[in-house]
Amino acid sequence: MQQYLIAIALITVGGILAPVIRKHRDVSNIVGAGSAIIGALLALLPVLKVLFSGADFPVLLLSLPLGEASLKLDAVSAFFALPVLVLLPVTALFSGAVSRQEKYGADGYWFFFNTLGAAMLLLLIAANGVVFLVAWEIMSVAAFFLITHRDEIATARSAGWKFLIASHIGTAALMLLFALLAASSGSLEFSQFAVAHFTTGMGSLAFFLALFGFGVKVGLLPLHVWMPDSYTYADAPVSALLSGAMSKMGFYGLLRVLMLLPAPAASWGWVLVIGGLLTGIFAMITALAQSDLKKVISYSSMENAGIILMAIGCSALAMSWKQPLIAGIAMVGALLHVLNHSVCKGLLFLGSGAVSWGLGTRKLELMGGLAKKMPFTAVCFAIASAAISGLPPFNNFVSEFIIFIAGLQTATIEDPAALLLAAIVLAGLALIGGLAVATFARTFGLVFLGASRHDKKQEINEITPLVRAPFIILMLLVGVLTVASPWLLKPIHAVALLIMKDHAGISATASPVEFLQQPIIMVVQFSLALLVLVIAGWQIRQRFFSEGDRSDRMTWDCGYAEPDARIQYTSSSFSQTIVDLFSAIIRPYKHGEKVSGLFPQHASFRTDAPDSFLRYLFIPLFGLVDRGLRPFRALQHGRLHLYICYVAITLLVLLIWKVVVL
Amino acid sequence: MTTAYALIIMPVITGIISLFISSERARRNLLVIVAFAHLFISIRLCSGSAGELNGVWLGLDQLGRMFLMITSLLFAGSAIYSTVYLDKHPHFNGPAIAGLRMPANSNAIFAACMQFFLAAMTLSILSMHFGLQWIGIEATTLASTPLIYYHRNKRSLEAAWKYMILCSVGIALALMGVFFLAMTTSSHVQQFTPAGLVLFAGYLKIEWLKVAFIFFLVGYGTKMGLAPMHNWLPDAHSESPSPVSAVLSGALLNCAFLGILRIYKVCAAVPEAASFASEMLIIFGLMSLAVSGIFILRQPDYKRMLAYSSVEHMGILALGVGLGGSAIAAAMLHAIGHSLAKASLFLLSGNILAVYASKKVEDIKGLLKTMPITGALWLTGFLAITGTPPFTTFNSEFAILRVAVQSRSWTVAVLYLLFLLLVFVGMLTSFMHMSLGKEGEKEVDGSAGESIWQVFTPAVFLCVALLLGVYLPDFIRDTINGAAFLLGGKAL
Amino acid sequence: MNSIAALLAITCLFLLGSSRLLVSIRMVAFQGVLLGIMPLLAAGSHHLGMGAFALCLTNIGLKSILLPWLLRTALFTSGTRREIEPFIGFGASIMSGVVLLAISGYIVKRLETTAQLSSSITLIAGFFMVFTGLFLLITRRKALTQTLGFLVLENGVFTTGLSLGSEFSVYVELGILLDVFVGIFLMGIMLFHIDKEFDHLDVDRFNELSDLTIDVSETEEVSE
Amino acid sequence: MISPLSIIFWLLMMLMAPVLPGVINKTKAFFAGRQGPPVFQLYYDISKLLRKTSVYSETSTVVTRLAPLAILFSTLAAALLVPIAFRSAGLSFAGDIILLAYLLGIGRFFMVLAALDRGSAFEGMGAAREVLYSALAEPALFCGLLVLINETSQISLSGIYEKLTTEFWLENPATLLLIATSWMIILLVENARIPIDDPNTHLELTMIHEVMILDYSSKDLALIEFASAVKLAVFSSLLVGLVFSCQGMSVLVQLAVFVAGMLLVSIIIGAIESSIARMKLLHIPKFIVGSGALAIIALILKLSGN
Repeated sequence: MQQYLIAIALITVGGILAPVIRKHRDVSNIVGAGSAIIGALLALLPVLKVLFSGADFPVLLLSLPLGEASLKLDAVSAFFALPVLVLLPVTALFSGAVSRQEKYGADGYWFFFNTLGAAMLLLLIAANGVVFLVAWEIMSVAAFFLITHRDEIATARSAGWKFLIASHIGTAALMLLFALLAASSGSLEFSQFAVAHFTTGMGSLAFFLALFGFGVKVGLLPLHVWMPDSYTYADAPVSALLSGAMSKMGFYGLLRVLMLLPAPAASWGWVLVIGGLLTGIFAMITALAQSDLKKVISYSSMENAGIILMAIGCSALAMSWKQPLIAGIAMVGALLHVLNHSVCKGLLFLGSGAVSWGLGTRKLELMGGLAKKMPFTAVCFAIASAAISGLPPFNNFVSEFIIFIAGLQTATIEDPAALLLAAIVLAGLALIGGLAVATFARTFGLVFLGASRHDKKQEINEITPLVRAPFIILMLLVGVLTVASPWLLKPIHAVALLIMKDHAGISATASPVEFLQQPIIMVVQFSLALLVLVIAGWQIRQRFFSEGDRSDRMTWDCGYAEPDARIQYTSSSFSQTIVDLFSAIIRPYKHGEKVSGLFPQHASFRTDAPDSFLRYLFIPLFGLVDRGLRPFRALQHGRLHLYICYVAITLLVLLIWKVVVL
Repeated sequence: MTTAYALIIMPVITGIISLFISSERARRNLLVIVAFAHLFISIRLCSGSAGELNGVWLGLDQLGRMFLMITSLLFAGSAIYSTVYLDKHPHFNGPAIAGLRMPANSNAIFAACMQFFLAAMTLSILSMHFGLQWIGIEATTLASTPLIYYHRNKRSLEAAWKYMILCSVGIALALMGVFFLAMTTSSHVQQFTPAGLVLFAGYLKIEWLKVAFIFFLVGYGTKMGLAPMHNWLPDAHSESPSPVSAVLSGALLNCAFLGILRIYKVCAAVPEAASFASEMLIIFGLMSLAVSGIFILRQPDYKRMLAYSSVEHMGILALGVGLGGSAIAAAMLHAIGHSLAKASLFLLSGNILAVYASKKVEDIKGLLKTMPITGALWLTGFLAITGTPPFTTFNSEFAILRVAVQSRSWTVAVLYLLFLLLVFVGMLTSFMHMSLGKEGEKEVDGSAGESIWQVFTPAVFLCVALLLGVYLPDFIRDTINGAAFLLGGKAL
Repeated sequence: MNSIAALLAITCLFLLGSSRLLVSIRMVAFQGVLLGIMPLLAAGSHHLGMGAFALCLTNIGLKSILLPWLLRTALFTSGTRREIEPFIGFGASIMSGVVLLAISGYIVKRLETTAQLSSSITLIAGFFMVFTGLFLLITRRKALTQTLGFLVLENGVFTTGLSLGSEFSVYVELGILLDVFVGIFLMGIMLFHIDKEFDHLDVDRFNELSDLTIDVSETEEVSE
Repeated sequence: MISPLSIIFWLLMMLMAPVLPGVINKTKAFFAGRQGPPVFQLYYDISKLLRKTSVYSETSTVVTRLAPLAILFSTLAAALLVPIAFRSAGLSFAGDIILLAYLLGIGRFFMVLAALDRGSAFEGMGAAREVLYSALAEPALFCGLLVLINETSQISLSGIYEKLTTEFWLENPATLLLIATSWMIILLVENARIPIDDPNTHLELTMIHEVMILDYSSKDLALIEFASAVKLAVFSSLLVGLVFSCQGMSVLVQLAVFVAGMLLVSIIIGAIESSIARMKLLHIPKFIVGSGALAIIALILKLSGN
């Protein structure tokens, strides 16, 4: 525990020190990044110890203005510390490595970066409502400043604006939540919440407040509107950290509150499952319509949030039906997916950073053929794309597979509701997964494959070896998470048990670990073997059976003699079929002229799909509030007579109301 | 007891002296010296080393102790700042006006009135007698009106006139309240002080007490800036010189609030009146929050925005006291946090004004680049004033919410959060526009607003606000809790 | 006592109806005299001390000599029109005055049930003066009339205090008087400044400071 | 764990897979009153292609070269998970159907990437359609599966097929019919058959599968053609296992029934292709979603039957 606190302190101090010595750019970068990396490594030890030994670290008491507050590192905290401790050093390394080209290290970047990391670490060990809220808000504010770090760009400011307001709305709900919990238990300590008595209505109210508050951070459907913009307009390492670590804090909060509340009601589970399903589907179809590389990846974060929410909901429902096996499987799947997603998403965002710096744009329409110029990035991005689409053998497949199994197992229950749940989980996951394949095949294909659509003269450089380090670390982690997944089940199941307490009852048959271990070993071995086979086969094919092959011909374009880059299928046209299918939901803008006449001269097509909920829900809503308030502003008209009149009227009203009428 | 009198009389005397000092430098130094002497004596008085103060006229209970410290501290900070401010605004030393009109040197008036103002505020805090307190509060109006008119232009004159008339009317109504309060006592009460009346709580006539409370609330509420009597506030705060705005907002409003708290204390001793008074305070608190939310959103003038934010925070104070229980202690804590943050912001707005010579939000861009220190502090102040953790305002706002939820006042809790959110959106938009982004097209020399004394006070105040958010020293905690006990509340 | 109260009420009606500023100033001065005498009568003969006399003299000196003089000076130097320009006509003002008087009477009747009042007519007069003061403040256009209105309001508060028999120490009373005096004095000074800056004393044209101009242009929330 | 017999069956099915397209073509020829190519035509094609040398576009990268192998191997691996001839599959574990679907997904992923790799005007179009239709088809497949899981309480493919009894289908013929139809549609979708796609044309703008492999030649094309045949066999065997049930009979009977079933499926496909025209692209999503709806109706029937 001490070590963990020292790590937090170290990260904070490094963050404060770095801007102070910003005159010496390199030293400042080393201090900023170094403290984050060393701090994270330092914190990793106690975290792993808690995770694998299962023992909680002793409670530490703080004296705060609102009373005593305790800090505690239990297995749940430790588990959610992993994404932070992975992404914080990796993104720090990345920022530090590219700081020569970019303006990192200047203007308090490291301060907010390290503060964000420290706040997340503090949040995880908070065992008190106030400490939790404090850490939560510091985290949000630090994230806000990181998003607006390039504040000369208007879109970045606008994204930060949306983020902070959304986050503040969420925090308001959380404040209400903790006030509610405190009202029921008479204390702000988590340990007191857990033993307090809640009426059913109170419990549900608390749960829905938590879902709202944390839903903002994870990107639950209508509350996600800040997410794509913020991730897009922030710098790549910041996006990676936000998506990979910060949004996971939302799940942590949600699960933590579930731990504190009585056994979940079925309605909670249904809301989570349906909410997750809609989130996932909406995110993917919108992602397909995006023309900005980072927007696509951002929406994919939302999609994965949907999957995780579905899994949590499935677990909650199983708990309310007293099905310990399914509850355990779904929860293990959700937790594992949290970890897997954060690693993959880190890789994707860093990759997008490398691409957009190499090319100077994030527009998919201007990319293509980068695989030849940036082979390393291409490999990283390919692996990350395959992984995030949930293709075997990569880690995300393992966790999605577990969630699928939870769905399949649910289908064996003889209960219409269970079957409905199974149908939602299976069909939903399959649809989301299918769309994810579509999205990432499109993204990778358009960015790295084909002929380049950008200016030919532009020089594009592969990232430098130092910058490759974070990529290699993350790729190794993808590998580790894949290969080691059968052995990760046990500690993760311990975490899941801690979250579920005995709400689901005790498993009569096998434990989820035993149940899952064999299939997962099979899956991993089998698909790894397949991978090896494919690569071996390809090598053999290249070595021994490629005699006479030639690769200097043009692409076959059905006889057209001079195909060039402009003839390629574009990102807009690729997604057109799907966008058309769902145009009722995503409502794309279509630009361009139709082909007409016998000898058509010029035609173009481009679609654009800003977020529907932003356009059709929040902007009108804010406008409505704004217009609604406008008439009231006439009250401050500047005429003193009437001001005195207000005073007189107030006095009279009060006198009449309270004294005369009484 | 003599210390207390000294505390009130000293600024008066030095104020009169400074009217006759010709040296600009000496006058300014005197102001700072007096401010710090006042601070020093206040600390001695509050720490109890000058003996207990519990007279018929003057007294210092825990409430007074808290407000005295805030006032004195804020004044000292503003005094330091104002020495530089007077330098930076030479063009405001308008032409001499002869005859009955104000004396030639507006800076002399400024220094003198600042000190009178301090004396009046001290009087209103220290006075236990309701009549004496009224005198003190009215005196604050009188002393601060010339300060608001410091800039000698149409706008400041208009603001000063409105302030004068509206506050005087309000305070005249409060005097009615004082008379009515006197009526509540059937037999002759020994002391016309809160403590004296509380002793006879059982004999007080509730009807009259309620009438008196209404008059106090409307009267002092006008001065405190509770909606819908707040209309003078944005004008006066935005037109007065920044150090004055800081004191007006951070200290004066508290003094007026203290006026309401004194009678609230009497009401709290009578159960029926207590619930009535609480209800009133909650209603006015929510109204103030609503009004501030409406006007902060899209507010084009940043000093007015800060002024409306004062209305908001006064609403929170009223709400907190109205909710009772530990929310009263939270409201006290909030008063401290608000004063520190708001004073800092007003002082910083002076820096910005000195450089940009505009109060329009849209004219100011990229503060972080043109004025790095001011810009950073400006954003920090924004976080502090909107109740973002770990600033102390967060603790108090959350504690108030907690009590609202605990007492099952769902409507209050939800409206409270909603209005806070509205304010947050409005302020965020303006602060972002001002601080972030590219510099504007206009060439500005940021160094004019960045000298050490211009950023010293805000920096110190904001640091204190930050520290208090994480650690509340025992003497402050005791004072706050003591004040809450006086008003029938619970410890934080 | 009651007759003085009645006189006070009549001066108020006069104020409501008068169209000349000078007459109004004289009326207020007259009120000051009446108010000065009143505490002497109210206290009765048994505790008439030096303090009460001092108070009486100060009251008369300030309210009926010094302040009216100040206001008159202001009026003459400003050179504005001597007529009062009300939002509500004089006839209507008097009618409103009668209504306000009735309301005061009603309120006092309600209050009487809960407390023994030394003189209910004085209280009615006090309330009426407060209401009149507010009415003048609200309906009269000129800064000068607002000052007068404020003075009437103050006088009303005083009368109310007297009628309720609330006795403070002489020091407090003196302090209150001093505050009122300085207040009016400051207002007087500001009248000069207003006249100088604006060339008029019309408070209704005092509305540069307002939030009516909050523009409705697009802000960042809409920008995409 | 892996029984030798199932491996033998798996090998057999792989070897026999290219017959199925031949049968389909023969059937179509029969309906058209033509002689048609021989049943073993695909074997000839593959052997001919294997002897040729490849030509690659200059824009292509390693993806183009890697894809055929990835497609083939993932399809072969998927076939290992399918129960063949009513015996337990080569590999069987809880949730193997998921792996099966995702192995096919790998193949699709590579196919799509390869299509985008050449920067062609047409291949991207096919890729866009392919990803959409398969994304819609997968949920439909799982909906049908749900009924089976609910009936058998098993979550491995082999386990489900072992427990499916003739009695159950006799009691619930409607359910069988619905699921079979639904899966038949999915088969058509996944294997790019009429009415979704036309495997015989190469130059129309309306194609999906064939357009994606426009640039492949020689050995690569051979691998892809073979993989397609295997994929067809995989789906057909799923369908056969669903409809026929020969539990507890001798291996030879099972094998005979299975082969007959496979041929029957091919003939049905041929018959469908001969009798209806290719659908308009706009209608295809509805068609696929409709197949999911059939499965859901089956689900509801199952529930009300309980």
